[in-house]
This record gives sequence, C-alpha cells and structure tokens, in this order.
Amino acid sequence: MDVATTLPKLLMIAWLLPLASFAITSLGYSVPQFLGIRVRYSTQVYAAYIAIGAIVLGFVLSCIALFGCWLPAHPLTAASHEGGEHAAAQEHATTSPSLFRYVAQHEAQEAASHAEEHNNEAPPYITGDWYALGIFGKLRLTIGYYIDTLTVTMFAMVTLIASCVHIYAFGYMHDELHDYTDHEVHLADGEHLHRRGRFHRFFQYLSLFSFSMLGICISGNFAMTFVFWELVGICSYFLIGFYIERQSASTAANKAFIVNRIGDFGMLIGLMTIWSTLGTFNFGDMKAADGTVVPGVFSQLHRPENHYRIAPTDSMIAFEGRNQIAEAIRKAGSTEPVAMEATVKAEVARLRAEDGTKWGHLLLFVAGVGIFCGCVGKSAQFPLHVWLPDAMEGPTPVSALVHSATMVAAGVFLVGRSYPLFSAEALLVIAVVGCITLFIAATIAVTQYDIKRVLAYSTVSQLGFMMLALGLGGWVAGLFHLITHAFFKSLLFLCSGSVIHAVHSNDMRHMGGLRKKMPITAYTMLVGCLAIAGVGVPFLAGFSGFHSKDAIVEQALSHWHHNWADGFSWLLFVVPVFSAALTAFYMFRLWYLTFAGEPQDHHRFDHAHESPRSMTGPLVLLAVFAVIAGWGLPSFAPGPFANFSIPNLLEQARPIGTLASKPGVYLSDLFIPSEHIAHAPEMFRPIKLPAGLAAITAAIVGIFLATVIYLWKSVSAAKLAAAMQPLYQLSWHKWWFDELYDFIFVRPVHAISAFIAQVMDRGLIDGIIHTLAWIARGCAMVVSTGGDRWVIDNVVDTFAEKTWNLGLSLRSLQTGRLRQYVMFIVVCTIVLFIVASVWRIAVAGP
Amino acid sequence: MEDPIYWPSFFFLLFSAIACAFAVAVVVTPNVVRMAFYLVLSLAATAGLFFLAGADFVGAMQIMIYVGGTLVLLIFGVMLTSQDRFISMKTSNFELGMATGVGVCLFILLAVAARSIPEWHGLTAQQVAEIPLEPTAAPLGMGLLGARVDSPDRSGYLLIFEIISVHLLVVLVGAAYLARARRSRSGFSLTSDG
Amino acid sequence: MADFFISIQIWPWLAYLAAALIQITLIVTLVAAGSLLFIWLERKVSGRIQDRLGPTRVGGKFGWLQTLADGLKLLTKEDLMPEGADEFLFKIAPYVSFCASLSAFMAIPFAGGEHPFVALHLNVAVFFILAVLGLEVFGVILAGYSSASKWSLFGAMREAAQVVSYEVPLGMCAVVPVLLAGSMDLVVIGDRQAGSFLNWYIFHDPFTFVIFWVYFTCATASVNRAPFDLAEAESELVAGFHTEYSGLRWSFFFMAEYGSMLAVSLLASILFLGGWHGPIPVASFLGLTFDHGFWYGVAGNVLGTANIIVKGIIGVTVMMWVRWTFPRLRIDQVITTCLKYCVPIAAVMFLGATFWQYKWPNGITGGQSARTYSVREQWSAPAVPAAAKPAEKAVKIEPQPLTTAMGIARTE
Amino acid sequence: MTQLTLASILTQPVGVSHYLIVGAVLFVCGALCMATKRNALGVLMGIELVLNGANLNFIAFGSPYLRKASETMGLDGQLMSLFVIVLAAAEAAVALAIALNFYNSFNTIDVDRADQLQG
Repeated sequence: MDVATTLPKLLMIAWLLPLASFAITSLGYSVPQFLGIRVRYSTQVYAAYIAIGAIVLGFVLSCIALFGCWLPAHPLTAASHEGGEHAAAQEHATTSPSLFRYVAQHEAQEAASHAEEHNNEAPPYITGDWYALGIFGKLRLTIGYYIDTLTVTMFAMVTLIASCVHIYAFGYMHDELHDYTDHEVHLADGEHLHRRGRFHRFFQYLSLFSFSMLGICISGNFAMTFVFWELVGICSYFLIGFYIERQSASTAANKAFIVNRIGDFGMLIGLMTIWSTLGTFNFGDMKAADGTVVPGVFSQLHRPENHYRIAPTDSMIAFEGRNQIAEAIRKAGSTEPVAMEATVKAEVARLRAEDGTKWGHLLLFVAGVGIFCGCVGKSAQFPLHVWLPDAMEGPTPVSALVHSATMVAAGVFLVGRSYPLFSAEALLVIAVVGCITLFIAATIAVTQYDIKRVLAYSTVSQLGFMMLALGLGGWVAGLFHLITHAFFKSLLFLCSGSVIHAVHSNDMRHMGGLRKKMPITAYTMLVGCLAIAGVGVPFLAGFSGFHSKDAIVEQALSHWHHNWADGFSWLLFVVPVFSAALTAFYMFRLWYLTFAGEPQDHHRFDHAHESPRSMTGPLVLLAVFAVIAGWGLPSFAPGPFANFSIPNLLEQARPIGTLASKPGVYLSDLFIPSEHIAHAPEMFRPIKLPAGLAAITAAIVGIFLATVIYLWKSVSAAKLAAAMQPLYQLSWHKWWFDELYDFIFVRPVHAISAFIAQVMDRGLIDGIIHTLAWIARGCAMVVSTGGDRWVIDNVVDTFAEKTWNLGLSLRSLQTGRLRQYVMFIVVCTIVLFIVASVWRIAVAGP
Repeated sequence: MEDPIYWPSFFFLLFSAIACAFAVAVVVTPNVVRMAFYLVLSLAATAGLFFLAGADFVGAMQIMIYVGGTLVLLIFGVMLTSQDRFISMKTSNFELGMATGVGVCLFILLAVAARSIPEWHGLTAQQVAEIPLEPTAAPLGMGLLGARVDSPDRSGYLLIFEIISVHLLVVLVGAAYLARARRSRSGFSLTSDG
Repeated sequence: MADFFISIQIWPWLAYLAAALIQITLIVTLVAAGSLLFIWLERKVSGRIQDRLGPTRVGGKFGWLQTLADGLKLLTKEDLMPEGADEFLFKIAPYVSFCASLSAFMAIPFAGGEHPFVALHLNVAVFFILAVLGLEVFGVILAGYSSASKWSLFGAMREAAQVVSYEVPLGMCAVVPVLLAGSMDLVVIGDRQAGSFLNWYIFHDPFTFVIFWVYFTCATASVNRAPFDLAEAESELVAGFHTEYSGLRWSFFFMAEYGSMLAVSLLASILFLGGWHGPIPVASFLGLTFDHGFWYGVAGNVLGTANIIVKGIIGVTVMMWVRWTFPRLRIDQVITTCLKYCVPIAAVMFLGATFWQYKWPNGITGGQSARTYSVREQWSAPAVPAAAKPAEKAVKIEPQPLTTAMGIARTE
Repeated sequence: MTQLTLASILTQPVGVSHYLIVGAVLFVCGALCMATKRNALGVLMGIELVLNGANLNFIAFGSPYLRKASETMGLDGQLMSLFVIVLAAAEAAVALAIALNFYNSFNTIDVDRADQLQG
C-alpha cells in the first residue's frame, strides 16, 4: 500500500476514534440518563477510559502516520537559507530609502542567477473525497481530506495535547464522580446547588471537541472546514458552559458563541466570494471521475505562468470589470454565445494587462479578509477577543484544550491553511490586527489577579504574535509559534489547574509559597513561564518559545526594513518586542505570586497538596515538550528522524506560492518580505542578530522587572500602580472593552427592541388587528341577523317541516314485518317485469 | 348398440325432481326440524345437479359446506331454540294463499324468461360428446390465486378471494360476539348436568 | 368396470347398471362383513385389555360367531318407539347415518394403477369423502331430536358441536397429502407413494409425521369413538342419541359407526401410509402391473386391495385400543382439544409441510423424485399457461398422467 | 326449437334453460319460505334455498355442457358459486347468532314479534 491510500485511512481512523468515543458514551450514558435511568458513578468512570483510549490511540495512529508513512515518503531537508525573493526585492530596494538598502541589493545580486525559480510550488499533498454530502450543480459539499505535512503535524500535536488533557482531566474532574455541591451557585433559599455528577458528559464533550478539531485539520475543503469550525464552536459552548447552573458560566458560553458568530459572518462572506469566483471549495487539485484535474482554490490563485505568485483569476477580473465587459459586448454587437465568450476573454486579457494588475485584487482582498474574520472570532483577535477571558468559566482542562490545541489554534491554523489566499493588503490587515491584539492583551494581563485570566490574556497576546507573524509573511514563524505555544500554554493551564485544584481558588492573592507544597507543579510551571517568555541563548539553544518568538521578531524586523518608508511599520516591530517584555513580566509575576514568597492565605496553604499522578504525569510530559519543541535533530539521525525539527516540517508544508515576497497592489509601498530573507545567512548580521538580541533583551528585562517587584519587593507594586493610575485603571478594566461593547451594541439593541415592542408591535400592529377584528365582527353581525337567522333559517325550517310531514305520511308503510318486506320485493319484481315487458311491446316494438 | 335414452338427462330429471320436490316440501311443512331435513335432501340433490353440469369440485363443496356445515349449524340453532310451541308456528291462510299466488306468478315469469332464449336450450348429444372431460379443481384453485388457465388474457379472482377471506373472518368474529352476548338468560348448557 | 361391460357389447344402461350393482354389492358386503368382524374384534380386544378372555364359546374356539348371534338377537327384538317421537325422522335417522357412512366407500379406491379398483373415480375424492362422512352426524342429530328424550337431545347436541368443530382440523390435515401429491384424486395420492415404505407420506418430512397423528386423533373424534364418544356416553347420557333405539335400527347405527371407522382408517392409509402399496413393493417385484398385461395388473390390484384392507383393520384396531385405554373427555375438553391444540398444530404443520415441499420436494428419503418435481413445475408456472407457452413445457410434462388431472398444461 | 317435453328431455342433452327452471323452482320456494315462515330459522332456510337457486344458475351458465359457444371451462360460474357458498356459510353463522340473540332477548323465535321498527 502506498502512502496515498494508507495515510488517509490512518488519519481517518485517528479522526473518527473520538467520534466513536462520543457516540459510545452518548448511547451508553446520556441516552439512558435522558430516559431517566441513573447511571452509577462506578460505571461513569468507563466513559473516561473510553475517551482516553480513543484519543491516545488517535495519537499513536498520528505518530505512525507522521513517522511511519509521511516522513519516509517525503524526507525532510535541512532548512535552506539561501536567497528568497528577488526581482521585486531588487526593484523595491532601489526605490525605497532603506536603511538596509545594501542588503537588498546584495541579496538581489546574489540571487539574480535563479531569479524566477525561487517561489515554491505546491508542497506534496494527498487529497480526495470520502463522501459527498450534497451536490448542487457545480457546488459539491463533501467530506474530504487534504493531507500535507501541516495536517500530519497538527494531528500529532493536537492528539498529543488532547491526550494529556484527557488524562489530566481524569484526575481533575474526580469531583464529578459523586453528587456535586456547587458552592458558586446560590439557590433562592440560600442553599448551594446539589446536583448529580456529570463525569461522563465532560469526557463526551472532550471527545467531540477533539473530533471537531481534527476534522478541521484533515478537512479537504472550505465547506467542510466551516462545518467543523461550527462544531468546534458548539463544543466550546458546551464545555465553557459545563457548570451551566452558574450564571457566569452560562453567560460566558453564550458570549463565546455569539462573538464567534460575528466572526463566522465574515467567514461566510469570504466563503461566498471564494465559491462565486473560483467555483470550488477544494484546497487541492482534485481528480474528477473522468480523469480531468479540477484545480483547487490554491492552484487557481497561484498559477505556474505567474511563477506561482498570487494573481486574481479571470473570473475575479471578469466580476470586477463587468461594466467594461458589458460595454465591450455591446460594442461588439454579437449575441452569439461563442462570440460573446471570445469577447469576454479578450476583455479580461486586456483588463489584466492594463493599469498595473489592480483588477480582481479587491475580490481577493475581500475573500482573504472574510476568511480572516472567522479566524478573528475563533482566535480571539481584537476586536472579538472579549470572549476568551470569560471562557475561563469552564473547567481548567477545557481551558487548556481551548487555549492550546483546539479552538483558538483553529483560527491560526485556518489562516495558515488558507495562506495562499491572502494578498499583501489582507496580510497587512492580519498583521495590524495581530499587533493590536498582542499589545492590548499583554497590557491587560499585567494587572490581573485571577490566575486563569492572566493565562487567558497571555493566550490572546500570543495569538496576536502568531497573527502578526503570519501577516508579516512569516508563515513558518507563525505556525511554529502555534505549535510551541500549544505545548507551553497547555502546560501552563494544566499547572494552574493543578494549583486551583489544590487551593480551590483562582485568585493569586490567596496563593503564594506553594512551591514547597507542590514542587512538581511549581517547577513544570516555571518551565512553562521560561518558555513563554522566550528565554534562551541566542544562536545556540533555548526553550521552545525562544525559537518561535525569535522567528517572529526577525520577521517583524525584516518587514520594517522592507517598509522603511511608510513611517509606521516600525510599530509592528517595536510593539511586539515591548509586548514580549510585558509577557515575560506578567508570567513571572504570576509565578512569583503563586509559588514564591510567603503564603498569603494560610488556611488554603495548609490544605494544599500535590496533585495526583494522573495530573502531574501530563505536566511533566508537556514540560519536556515545552523545552525541546524548538530543537531539531541532525541530518544523520536515523530514518525519518533525519533533520527532524518543527521548523523543517513546517518548511516542507509551506503552501504554494508563499515563499515569495508580496508587493502591495493598492498600497504600492507595501512589501511583505519573503520569510527566507530574514534568516538567510548573508543577512545574518543585519536582521537575525538585532532581532535575536531584541527578543532576549526584552525577555530578560521583563523577568528582571518582575523579580524586582514581586520577588525582592524592592519596588512596591501598589505604589507603582498608584503612580501610573490611569494606565493601571486602563489595564485593570481591560481597556473598558466590555463596557464599550455594552454601550455601543448591547444597550442600543435593547433600546431599539423595547421601542419596537412597545410602539410597533403593541401600538401599531395590534391596533390594526384590533380594528380589523372590530370591522369583521360588525359585518358578521349583519350577516348573522339578516342572512342567517332570517333567510337561511326559514328555508331550512320549511324543508324540515315538509320532510317531517312526508315521513309521517310514509310511516304507515313501515310495518316492521320481515315477511311482508320479502313479499314486497317479490311483488315489485313481478311488477317491474310486467312493466318492462309492456314497455318493450308497446313502445319499443315487438 | 344404440341407447334410446340419454342417461345424463335421466339423472338430471331424477335430481331436479328430488330437489324441487323437497324444496316445495320445505315450504309446505310446518315443522322446522323436518324443514331442515328436507332442505338437506334438496341441497344434496342440487349437488348432484352440479356434478351433472361438470362442476365436481363445487358439488363436493356444496355437500361439505352447505349440507355438512351450514345445515348442521342450522339444526344446532333449531335445537338451541327448540321448545314445543315454536317447533311449528302457523301462518294465516290469507298469507299462505297470497304467497302461493305471488310465487306462482314469479315462477311463471322466471320460466318464461328461461325458455325465451334459444341459445339456452341445450346442445345435441354429438356436441356434448365432443367436449373433453376436464377436471376443475386445479383450474379453480389457480383462478382463486389470480391466474386463469382457460383464458389467460382475463384476470383471475385473487382480489375477490382475499376480500371473501377477510369478510369471512370478520363475519365469524362478529357471529361469535353476537352469540356470546347475554348468554346467561338462555339457561341452556351442553353438559347434561347444566 | 362399466367400460368393461360396454366393451362386451351390451346396452350401455345395462352395463352401467350391472357395474353399479356389482360394486354396491361388494361395498355393502365389505361394510357388513367388516362390522361383523369389528364387533367381534372389539369384544376380544376389550377383553384382552381388561385382562379377560372375551367371547370364547359361540362358533368354536375364539367365539368368532358371537356377532352373528348378536345380530340374530337384535333382529328378533321388539321394534320400540317413544310416544312423543317424530315418527318419520325417528325411522329414517339410522338409514341416513348408514347411507352417509356407506357412500364414503364409493370414492375410496382399493387399488390404483391404470384401472383402479374404485367405484366412483372422482378427482375431488378427498373432499367428497370428508363431506360425506360429515353427513353421518346428520343422522345422529335427527335421531337425537326425534327421540323426544332429554338424553338423546343432549347427545345430539354434543355430536353436532363436536363434529362441526373437528371438520376444521380434519380438513387441514387432509390437505397436506393433497399438497404433496398435487391432486385431490385418491388414486393419484396413493400411487405417489409407490415403492418402499420410505415413500409413504408419513415419512415425507417431520411435519407430515406429526400431522398424521393429528389426523388420526381428529378422525377418531369425528367418528365418535372413545375417548371422544360424547354423543353416546353411556355412563352419563344412558347411551346418548341411541337411547331409544333398539333392534335392527340400532344395529344400523352400529354398522354406520364401524363403517365410518373403517372409512377413515382407509383414508388415513391412503393419505399417509402408502395406500395399497406395501412396505416392500412386492407386486412390482413379481411383475404384477398393468405394464405386463391387463390381468397381471388386476392380480396386482387384488394384492393391493388385501394390503389396504389389512392397513384399515390395523387402524380400526388401534382405535379400539385407544377406546379401552383412555378415559372419556368432558365436552369442554373435547372442544379445547380441537380448537386449542389440533387446529394450531395442524396449521403450523401445514405451513411447515408447505415450506418443506417448496424447499425439498423429494422428501427426506429422496423417494419422490421426478414426478413430484413436475408437479411443482406445473403449480409454480401457471401465470402463462398453455396458450402462451405452447409446445415445450407441455411436451415435457405430457407423459405424466397428472397433466390432465391438473388441467393446466393442455396439449393442443 | 326444442320443445320442453318429457320425451325429448330423455333423449336429448338438457340445456341451460332446464337448469334455470329448476333454479327458479328453488328460488321461488325459498322466497315463499321467507315470506310465509314465522320461525326465524325457517326464514334462514328460505334464504339458503334462494342462494342455492342462484348457485344453480351460475353453474348452469358456466357449464360447457349446457350452452353453445362456451369456450371456457365454466370457471367464472363455478367460482361465483363457490363464493356464494362461502358467503352463505358466513351468513348462516351470523344469522344464527342473530337468531340466538333474538331468542335470548324476546324468549321467542317468531319474527313477527320483532316489529319495534313499525312506523
């Protein structure tokens, strides 16, 4: 069996296993419960075993898929650092007053010999359809697969983290294995809520969640992606609202769901644009039944004749230039279909040649930004970031899963997956949004005291980093950070869960000194903090976050250098670096407040204890990954492990046409640099060194400040806050976003609704209806008295009377004697015969 | 050796005489048990007429269902309700006379109608001898199953068969129900000590 | 037989008359002689079962003239009639019973082949016999009614209820061999079981084996034999419907009863036990078939007649055995046995036998080979009969004597 | 045209009309039975006679021996009469049940007593 048939099957099994687990636990537990059968807790435990078994088996299968199938067929090569984008860079370099102009010139000269070959073709992939949900004309809604290195990598990462979370949750959710008293819910009589434990249901949702995320990863087209996108949304709704009796939890679940719908609206627009202009949803080229190749979305936009650069298709141009085309057709005067088609083609070609290449780019921009809107919602980017911190209402394992591997990762993954769709302007939007997000979130995180909230804002901030990287052209950097972040963020969340489990509080002001009580949690969390802060030795090695963040900063610097002239692109470098420092600061603030110093709440401290092995085991495993995820294996490693590193994997997965730099079309100054420019060897000093120094410096400064303030307490945090009161208030109140949205959207909607209900509905519509009813009643009364009572009743009464009289006169015939009736029949037969005979003889002739 | 008498006609006369005679006896006799007995003989003779007309299966059915089943049922009823004052109930002479008159009229009418069609007067012995002797049980069965063997282009009687079956079931259930109702007043039991 | 007389050139009516007289004589003789034998046998059997000797003196060693002496005694008895009796019906009732019993023998073949030994070769013989046997109850009812006796009326009522009920399972049982043979002609049914005893329908499949016993039970009930003899129930009804009878008329009831027993036993042996074919096909071993000549065939048929009469006597003996072994049932038990046990069992067995015949038409032993197959062909391909599918099908099954009996595939 | 005389009947095959006349006798007897018998069971017997007369007509019309140009085997007539026989059996069961019920209600079997529907 070759890879093309084995791999889809392997991944499909890995994908469907959680679904099977969901189905089994639904049928086995939820359905009986729905029917009123109490499932015993000793039985509920098996739901966890089923779910864990499914996801671990999925992980094993994913590893087999990655190391056993994919890598042997597509061996990794060492990262090529030579060259990148040339012709455009050369032109650009000569025109822009770049500080690093000589770099660009040097690069251009260096690479002039292979000027046109450096843009990448499509990476190796396997695609196909499993099942067609529906075919409407050309529109095929299918369950399909698109498997490339990214898919396989994501499968391994998602199943690994989901496995850890599942196992961890087995320990964490033990409370649900007996009747549960929810201390945060106060009933009307002042009692706390007592309810049945819902252990099985939690694992049921987890399984469905994993299934949905894996579905996004393996999805072969945008339609299927959208389906699983929504499935992820509904799962997050279930899980965030797991403690549905709590007002805050149900509100948070609603908020997450509704905010995501806003983003999905944009995504639908993007999907419509794609469908109406490209005519397909498939990512890859699909072989039709008759053997012809149907080009997918990516290869339609990146055609060989354009050297795989992004270029709008004919249909986009035709759509945008429809007025010109109509004019041309009118001029040509022919309505023959063949002639008209020729006219259209000629006109499209003319438009494509004319006036730069602006025709069609607007649609491209709309499609890209539309898709990105969905990602904004899912990945909690500004301005839709407000749901994520509230999502902390769910149980901590859910937070870990939502924040690392599944929900928010889905947004970044989709941006990465549909990367060939984005034009330079769309990428700029992504970058700017990411930049705003990362800054806002970082500033908010600095002042929060809820341990999970701090982590939540850090997630938002890190997602901003990823979006920024992607937006600045750093595809590998963004997705690299996604994966490393998945490891250390899930680690951090699970650690915080462990702490919460121990002290039964989220508030860091109740903690402190826990290092002694729960050393494993403390030191694994320290690893996580170091990783997220990006600590490492430049050019040598570091925690995983160091490598990925370094790549992002390099890309930002590269972008600044290429857009020197526009005057604000420095912000896209400085803000991230500043935020990186903030990140290091607040993470260590968190660690110090929680684990270092003296215990601030002795009661809680005394009851604290290290978590069970089912919880610490995943912590240690994830800590290991948080350290080593950025490292690579040498080229002489055996078999599929040669050159194995996540950046190399991602480099192999690089989508079609994304290596090239992208010059802006509408913004003529805009230049999204190729990723390789940033770490090409000859660019070493000008970009890699300053970027690396900036990143590590930011991390060290942040850690140092945190140490000064919270460990040594040389500077009082309270005084500092008082000194910067406006800034502190801004951060503490989360930039008043919730209040702003409440003021801008929620209240006006309430007011308008109230107005419509009172005035339109009650006043206007009810009034009209009442008037109509009154008129109808009047008419009915007229008809009733005049027509019905008088005319009709009289007629009917007369008939009744006549019938009655007739019946009276006929009743004497009814003797009730059976034998007389028989006699009547016989006599009548004879009479009939005689009459008929007489008739025949007399009238009809003999 | 030529035979002057056509024997099937002789048997026709014999059976029809029995049938008619006992039918008249049924009308005339006032005793209900004897009526039943005469009716049996009349129906049995009719079965003989069926055999003569080539309908042997129907003839057997006539004996089995009519004579065997229906009449036993009838006598069953007679005995269930048998009390001396009901065994014979006289009808008024006027009614009898009028009924006789009307009956004779009806018979004349029917007889005239029967004789008025020349095609119905019968075949010659020669023609009858040419008709092959055909068994009828299997064709009847196939006809009930919806397949005509004598004229394949015509449809069979499957639907009617089904309807009759359902009808029979309904009737029997209904009869059982009717007979059960308020049985206690009859005071009759099949056992001797009842 | 009439053919034979016609072939020797006498008037046809005389030929028919002669044939009829000979056949009637033979049948009446058989029934009368059978009654003589069976009454004697019953006494001997009951005696042996009750651990006594039975008649031993009259006519020599075994008392074999006892019945004759009984008959003489009956003839000399006074002819009594109750005062309130319906004279006409009272007198005619025994003869109705006897006629019904006797006319069943008209259609029973005693040997098969090309020239079967049968008085009236009917192709609906099974139904005819069942119908005629059912008429016997009529005499009983008339007797019970006309006797003007409470006991007689009760007996007749029970008889009516019982017989009407038992006709249903009896008919269902009899239908199974009809189904297997594809004909209601008893000659055909009997000849289908030619060969060794493995070809008998009782051994055709498990369902027929079961249904034979159901048939035998129902037949016992329908001829009013113990343990179903509710109509006469001496101990409670003082002999039931024939309480008031004596002398010759009483003896006619007895002859009718023994005649019916013999008739249902003969029917059982034809339907299930191979009829005139012995357990081992001796006649065909000896070459006594119509293939070798008319008189050879007649000789073989005589052998077959002896065979079937022996089987009938065995059947009657079993009935006697049963009578003196089992206690009498109550009337409600009788009806329960019929409606709750016999009818459902017969129905299920009928379905099972149908299925078996469809699936394995040759039976367990494989004995019913090609002929059964052709029957199945004819039954299962009727939709387009002879007119539409003329030659080949008709030619293929033409040699079967059944072809005309089925009336389906007529050769043009 | 063949005449209806005893002599010709004995030497000629009979035809449909002969059967029809026998059927007519049975029918008329049945009808008279219904019309004159006060006993409900007598009425029932009249019905049986009427049905039997009708059956005889069906058989006669279907028979190939009795009628010219009857190329069929008389299946229609025979099937019809089969149905009539079966329905007669069913009808007898119901009628008997009605009679029993009637007897239970009125303690008589006289149909003239059942005149509650008199107008």
